[in-house]
Amino acid sequence: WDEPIIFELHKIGERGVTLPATEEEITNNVGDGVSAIPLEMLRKTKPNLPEISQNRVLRHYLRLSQETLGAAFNVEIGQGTCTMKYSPKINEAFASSPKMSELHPLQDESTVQGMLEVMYKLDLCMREISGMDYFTFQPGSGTQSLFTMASIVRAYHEANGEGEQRDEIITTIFSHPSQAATAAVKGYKIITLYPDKDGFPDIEKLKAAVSERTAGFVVANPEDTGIYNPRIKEFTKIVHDAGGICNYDQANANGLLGITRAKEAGFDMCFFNLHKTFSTPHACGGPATGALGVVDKLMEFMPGPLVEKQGEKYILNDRLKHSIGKVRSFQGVPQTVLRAYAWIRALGAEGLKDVARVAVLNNNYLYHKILNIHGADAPYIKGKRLEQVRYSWEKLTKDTGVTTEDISHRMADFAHHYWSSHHPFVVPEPFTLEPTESLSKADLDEYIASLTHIANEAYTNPEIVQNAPHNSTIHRVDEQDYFENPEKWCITWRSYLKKTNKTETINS
Amino acid sequence: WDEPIIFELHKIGERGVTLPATEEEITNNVGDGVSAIPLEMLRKTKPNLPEISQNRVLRHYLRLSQETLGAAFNVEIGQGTCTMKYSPKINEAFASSPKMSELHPLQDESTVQGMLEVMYKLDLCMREISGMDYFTFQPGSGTQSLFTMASIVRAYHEANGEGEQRDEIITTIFSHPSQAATAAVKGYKIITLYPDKDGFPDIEKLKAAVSERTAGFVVANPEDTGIYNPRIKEFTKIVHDAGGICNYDQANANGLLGITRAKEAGFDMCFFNLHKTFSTPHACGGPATGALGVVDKLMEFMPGPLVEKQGEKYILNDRLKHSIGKVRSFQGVPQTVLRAYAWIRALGAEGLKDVARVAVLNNNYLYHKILNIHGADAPYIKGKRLEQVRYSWEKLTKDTGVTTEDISHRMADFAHHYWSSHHPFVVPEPFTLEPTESLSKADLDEYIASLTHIANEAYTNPEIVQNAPHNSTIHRVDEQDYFENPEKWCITWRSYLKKTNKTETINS
Amino acid sequence: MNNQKKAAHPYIPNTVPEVQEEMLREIGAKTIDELFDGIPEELHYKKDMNIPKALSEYELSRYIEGILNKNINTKEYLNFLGAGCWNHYVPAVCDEVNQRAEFLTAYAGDPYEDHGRYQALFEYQSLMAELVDMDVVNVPTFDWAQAAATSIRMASRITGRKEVLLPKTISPDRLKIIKNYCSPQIECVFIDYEEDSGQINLNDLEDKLSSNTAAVYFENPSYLGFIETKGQKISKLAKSFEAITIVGVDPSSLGVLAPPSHYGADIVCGDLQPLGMHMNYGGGQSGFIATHDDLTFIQEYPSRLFGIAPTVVKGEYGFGDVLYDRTSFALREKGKESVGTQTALWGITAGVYLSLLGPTGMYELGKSIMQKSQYAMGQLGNIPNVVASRFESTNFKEFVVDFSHTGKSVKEVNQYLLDNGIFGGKDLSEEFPELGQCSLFCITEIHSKEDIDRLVRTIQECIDSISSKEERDGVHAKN
Amino acid sequence: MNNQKKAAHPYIPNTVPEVQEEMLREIGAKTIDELFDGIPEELHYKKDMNIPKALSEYELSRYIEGILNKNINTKEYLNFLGAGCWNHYVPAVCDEVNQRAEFLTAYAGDPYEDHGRYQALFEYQSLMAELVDMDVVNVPTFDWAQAAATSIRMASRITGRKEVLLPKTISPDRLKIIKNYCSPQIECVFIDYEEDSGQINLNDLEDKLSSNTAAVYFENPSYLGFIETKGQKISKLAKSFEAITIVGVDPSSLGVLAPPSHYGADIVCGDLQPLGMHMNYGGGQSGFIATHDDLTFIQEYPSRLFGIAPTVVKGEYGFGDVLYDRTSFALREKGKESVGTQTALWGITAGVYLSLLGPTGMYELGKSIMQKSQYAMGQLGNIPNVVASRFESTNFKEFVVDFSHTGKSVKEVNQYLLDNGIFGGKDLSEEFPELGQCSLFCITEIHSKEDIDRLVRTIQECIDSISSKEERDGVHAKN
Repeated sequence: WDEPIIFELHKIGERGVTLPATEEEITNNVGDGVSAIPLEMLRKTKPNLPEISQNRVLRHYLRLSQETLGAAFNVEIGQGTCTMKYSPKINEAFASSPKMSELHPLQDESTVQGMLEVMYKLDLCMREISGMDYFTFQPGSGTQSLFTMASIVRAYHEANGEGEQRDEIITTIFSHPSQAATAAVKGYKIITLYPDKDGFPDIEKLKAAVSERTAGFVVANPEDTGIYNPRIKEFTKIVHDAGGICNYDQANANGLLGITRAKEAGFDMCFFNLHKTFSTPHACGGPATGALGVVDKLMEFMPGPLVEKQGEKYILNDRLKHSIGKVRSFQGVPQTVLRAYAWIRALGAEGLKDVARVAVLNNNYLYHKILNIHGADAPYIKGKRLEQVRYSWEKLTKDTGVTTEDISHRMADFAHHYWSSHHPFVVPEPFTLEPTESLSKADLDEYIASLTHIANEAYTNPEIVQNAPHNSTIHRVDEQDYFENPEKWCITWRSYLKKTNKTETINS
Repeated sequence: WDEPIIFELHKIGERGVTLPATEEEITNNVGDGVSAIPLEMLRKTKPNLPEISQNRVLRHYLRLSQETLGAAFNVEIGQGTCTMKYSPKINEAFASSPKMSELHPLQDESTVQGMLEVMYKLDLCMREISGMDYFTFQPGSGTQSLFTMASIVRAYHEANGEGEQRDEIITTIFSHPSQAATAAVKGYKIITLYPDKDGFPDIEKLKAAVSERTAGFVVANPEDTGIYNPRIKEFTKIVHDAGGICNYDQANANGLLGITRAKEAGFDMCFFNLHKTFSTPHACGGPATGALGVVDKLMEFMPGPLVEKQGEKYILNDRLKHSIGKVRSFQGVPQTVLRAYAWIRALGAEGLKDVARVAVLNNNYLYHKILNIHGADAPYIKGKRLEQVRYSWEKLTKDTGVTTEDISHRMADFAHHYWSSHHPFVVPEPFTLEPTESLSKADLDEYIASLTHIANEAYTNPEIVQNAPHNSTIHRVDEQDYFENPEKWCITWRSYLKKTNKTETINS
Repeated sequence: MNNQKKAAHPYIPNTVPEVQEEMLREIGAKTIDELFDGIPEELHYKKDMNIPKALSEYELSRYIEGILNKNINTKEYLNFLGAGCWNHYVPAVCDEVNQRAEFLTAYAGDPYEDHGRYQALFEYQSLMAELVDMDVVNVPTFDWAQAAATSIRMASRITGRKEVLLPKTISPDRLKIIKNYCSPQIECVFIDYEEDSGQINLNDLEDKLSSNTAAVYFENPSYLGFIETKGQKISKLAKSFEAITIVGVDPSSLGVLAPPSHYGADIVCGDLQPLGMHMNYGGGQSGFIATHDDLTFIQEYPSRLFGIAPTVVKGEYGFGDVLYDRTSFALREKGKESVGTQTALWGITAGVYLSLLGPTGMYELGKSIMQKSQYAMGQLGNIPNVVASRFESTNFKEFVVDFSHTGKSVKEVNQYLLDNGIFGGKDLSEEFPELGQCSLFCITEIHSKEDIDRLVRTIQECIDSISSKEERDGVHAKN
Repeated sequence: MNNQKKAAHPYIPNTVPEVQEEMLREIGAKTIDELFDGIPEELHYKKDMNIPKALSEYELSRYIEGILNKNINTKEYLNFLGAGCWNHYVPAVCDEVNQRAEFLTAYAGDPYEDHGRYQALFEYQSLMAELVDMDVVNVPTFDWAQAAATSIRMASRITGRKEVLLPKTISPDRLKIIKNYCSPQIECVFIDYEEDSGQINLNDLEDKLSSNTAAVYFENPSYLGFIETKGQKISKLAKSFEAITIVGVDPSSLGVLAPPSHYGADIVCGDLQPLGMHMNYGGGQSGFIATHDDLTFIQEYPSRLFGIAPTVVKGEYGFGDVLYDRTSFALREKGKESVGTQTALWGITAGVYLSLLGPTGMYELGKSIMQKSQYAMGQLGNIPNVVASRFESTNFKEFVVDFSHTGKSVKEVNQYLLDNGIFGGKDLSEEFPELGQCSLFCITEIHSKEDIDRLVRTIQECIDSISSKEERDGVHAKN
């Protein structure tokens, strides 16, 4: 589609939907309502929104939807670290049920027993999966879970009178950037550990880093390399011995369900992204949920309210002694909690374990195949990969000049995702693939075939890769200048119109 | 997408959905159930269906959906006679409500009062729109409505003892082929009237055709040319005088709502396609509904049951004296009745009239513009067009060799529909455009621009048109041989595999 | 009136007055009314239609939902009605696909714009062909009844004969439609059934077969739920008179029951509704017809038949209409019967359903229905004076329960069930008076043991109750 | 255990044993267990998780629907709760768009695969920018609370100051989040409100403003529903201390109320939920932040900001991330705050909503809310001893009703309403004890006159009733 910007569809007088008329009796009673607004607060000019008929608005967004490569449409393994798996359609039916969508968050508890039951039961499942003692589903994503964990760490040390003293949080470079960022938001100094030559977090560096200033340690395991730190129990012990709290970012948990748990590895808190491991749809980037679990001793620090069972009734308990307060309005994103719970019930304990087993099988198959592609490699230790791998085109780039970003553009021609965000670029020319359990061998073979094809192109006809995309919705964007130069960037259409007019005026 | 045939996705052992397990107590009680089947009736080999995981089945059909140019996605005026209009989304919400979709048609009347109310109230609206006295929504389409009308005509004459004698039905060449075909199914001889030079049905020919053998007259007005027969009242009088019944095919009623009615034009029966004039979605070709209305004297011949109001309750009356029986199972397609009723209520009397007025305005605007395209023309009288026009590329074909079918293929490159079925080809190199009220002036201008562009191409670079499509999902099909030759046609994949293997065997 | 109107209607962009004026200018007309000058003045409707004024979307939504809430659906009450429309589970993927805006709003586009629709329907044909084990399946017709009628008309055209034999146990609703589609050319003659088993009486069949017989039509399972086991004998007998054998089937049985092609059917037809369509108060029905890849039969289809063909690009497939010129689209009254909008979307959906279930799923579906219905028959039969099933045959999904000896009419039993939140079986006492107080119950994979037990318990209660009708009305008045 | 398992799981294609074997062969491993050798043996979980066994889709559907049916929703009961989550009408097109499989399942793809998502979000930014009349809007954040907190943190970074002034009438729920996001770096200081009007006390504001003040934050309409009219004065005062003015708004008011940029706001934030999101038990919240096109502000956004740019083909647009390197994605703890998955789909939906309503629709929305809420206040105020509204200011959508003089607590009133199928207002008696027995009612465009009259009637009944609590419990025990 060559679909215009929505403002270009404006036609004065058209409208997309009508609103209920105010009854004449009301108008007779109170007048136009608007006159009551104090003059200084009355809007003088209508907002400059476009006027478009319903059919055309719908057509516009339907076309834009078709120009979006949802996970349901492709062999979705190119957004590694994102755990793009199948989001079962039946769960969407539940989420869009008016019995879910039309609930107000402040309704009397007696009228939301079903909703509370789902939250409570998902909590029970999560406890089994992680070994933690209590879960909250209030955080709206992994990032917000990390923020919540940092908040709890602070509240915990404050409650122990060590709030001031313990001002450092330790993390690793292959953990998600939000681990460092959210801890910094919570006022912590960040110590970042780099891996050893095999890609494992370096235990000696940890030993050197801990002290009486250590508030906590936050890490993913496996990290984005797909490598599991086998000495994790020693890590958590070292931190505990120094008086710190151990936080587990379980964003990469897809290979671990039923295999190994946070508790046994010595963590005090952990969280799962329901939109990753537990299949709820990613929704272009939220709404989502981070399911945050803690051990007993941290329960009173959790954001409230928590769902509890009292006899046959479910209640909201908002009387946590040292609660950090809240991180998200109301009870987070309950429709996602519902979906995740349904997903778990569709799989059962055995099915969850199959998720992990097949995710790891798929990843190792892919790993094996990718290493056979000319120019591709996976740094660090050979093997020992769980559910994903961070690869490198370092050799291919050296040989041909074709970069991982070029390959990303070219993959778009084959309708494959191939994500280019792997900051910081510790691994040169990186790409990260995570096949999950949702894809079949045939799917993986297709993706591998595309990558192999492009690698061959790079060696035989690099221009075709470097000038890609050829076959996508749009062609290559003039990126640098328009996105980094304040004179030229346009974050809204009104801004674009102003800046283009200015340019045109200057040019003419 | 280069999406395989679904059988090619087969992988032994995969499955798309699981069914509820039979409880152990039942199995203990009755065994495997299947052993009870008499041996001669037991299926010996499983059907050769593909085995595919849910994610892949969904991906397959989602991709096929994207390769289908639904009316919601384009400036949908190229399927003239089909009245492709906007199907409001809110009506889909009603149709998919479990309060609609989960009703069994034989439920006790007391439990379907809502459904019966909708059917009754739509009946009342239809009476206003047409002037008829009773409606049934049992027919599943226009074709089935025509069949029902022919059935009623026969039942009527039989009830009057003229069943044998009256064996002819008169129609016109610009009416829908089903008018003739369904009457023939009902055992009638068909007399087809051709138009006069201005495109009007010829009244002299009608006079010559009627006789004591005339059972009925069936006609669309306007016909597919978009021309309204102004002498229609004389036509119906002539038929009535000869003892025939007058049936009105209101497939082209979109320019008539609130403007003129079947009753005043002298018709005894008429029907509307709810999926055309009343906006219910076309669904790739059904399910749909023909709303069939009759005057009082034909009521007892209608298919049953009819919905009636008895005090505050709605009931199903299946005791019609001379009922033709039924034409479709149960009560037709009620979800379509619901959508149509909702559409009418969203418009009101005034809105319905606006539908007609704007449909005619849009069509005349288009007509005016198309006549300015080099090589295009609209045969018959100038002007006097209502909601659609049958045009001709006769001149363009003579000038350039480019046919209307070539243009159809080329229009696909511009993501426009341009329907090629206008049998019989009375108008040479025909194309029929019907813009309806749903499209804006900008939409029409876009379609016109594409047609103008292609007409220019035909004069300057005919090959580009003749080799189209260039930019569609697939390229030009080798049509003649594969669709007309019994040795080569393959109506199913199994048939394709057999015939290809045979060919390969012969060739090798 | 138009002067008062300020706002354009959301569904009609060009209700904007300025746009109308601009377009009229372009056309060279002064008013929209002028454009209607082709309609004679005397036919112009001068009154206002008595239709309430426009509702906004929210008002509409609240109004329609209010009406729909007057319905009680089969999720709220436990349902045991079948009789041609069956309560099966519809996988969520089926709904997702048929609600996609692309499929929902497409119609009759050509292969280059609507490639996906052609492929989906071709695939439906192909999947259904595997289920019935035949090589040709059409784009769906309206429903089973019309598919059967069309099959009979095809047989009549092929044989040049004007009589069809049908079993007496056929669905009365379906029969009405068949008769209407056959008249006046084809006569329907009925074959008796065996008193005990319900099966077709072969002697009677033989008596009625003649050189006038175009076709023998029967159903498997029958309307009354039993499996007709003599298919092979029936088709042989038919063949011996050079008549065509047509079998109507419930496709949900074909994972476990032999497809009619295995016992001699020339034409197979039936309803797709069990394969992924919600009941929709009867709006989910959709017919299919299947035959062998035999020109004699193919050329008699009135329906569209999509075929596959290579395109000019190697390895690429396209689709198109096979033998289009047989249709009434092409030939009007000279075409085969008639064709038009039927139920294409349900065909696509049935394809999705069959793809999801696969051979194993279809087997398990059939098996689970066999198990659960046998269990239900057994439990119901344990109630004193209740006979289940009335016929001594093996049943699939549906079966006849005889209440004649309970002292209660089916109507009373059903009212009691309704008062207790259950839709009981279809009352057969009017359609088949010779069976007495019989009711047709339907058990599918959706019924749990607990559902069946609840049914049995409630019927037991009903039969045990000696309360007079008045008393019952008193107690349950609020329902 | 795996030996018993015959069938693959529908969600996991490679549970097929033969495929697993083939893949293992390819890898060169004997068992899947081998692939887990990176996890030390002692950490392998040996027990079985106590999670019930897999349900088939139908069983799941019946089970989950059974649970959900225990909820009573706002279509079943009449709802007057607001307080941060509002009951507006959601046009059907909004649902259609955000349920499209493409948008639903997309995530973080690059501009060439996900062009449509980029465009839809850029358009959302642009439409929202018109509503607030500012030039920059971000990709949505979690909710209003977090948007407010982030705005405050931005102000703190810009000014280098560590104190923010907030009105005492702020939502306690929102405040908890703001406080948590601000601590430990930024201190929250509260400004008093005027007893009669609820408006910010300018004297107190002036007293508390200092060279430590990073920002003054206030809301319009306020949490308690009244319109804060002194925006211009507040922002001037703030400016005189070189503090930044942040205003939180309910966007549904902006068709009739002046946007904060018109009275001096530097940063505007708020919640998108009213613009097309179902309430979802609170899951429809979504935050936005807007500023002028000023580098000082733009470089402090933690959020993604999508910009438009030409492609190499003339006339074609593409999209990308503006100033990506400020984000924590790029810089980890050195980035601005943090960014991640937030609520992008709600942003797209809000764009659809604004496109559908347009300027006229937004005006009518505001007008209708003004009319209906004034009517409701008037009618409630007519009940003896009931005060509506508690504050002498103009209200938008929400207002405080004071039951202190009725002899009934808000809790009692709400219980009575609940027993009569009505969700009453939010009880303020714990959050704002100084107000006595007050309740926050919300009236939107969805409430008809009849709804409001029913509310008033029922409250009147409740107040008239002299029945003791015990008696009421007796009568309504079944509810």
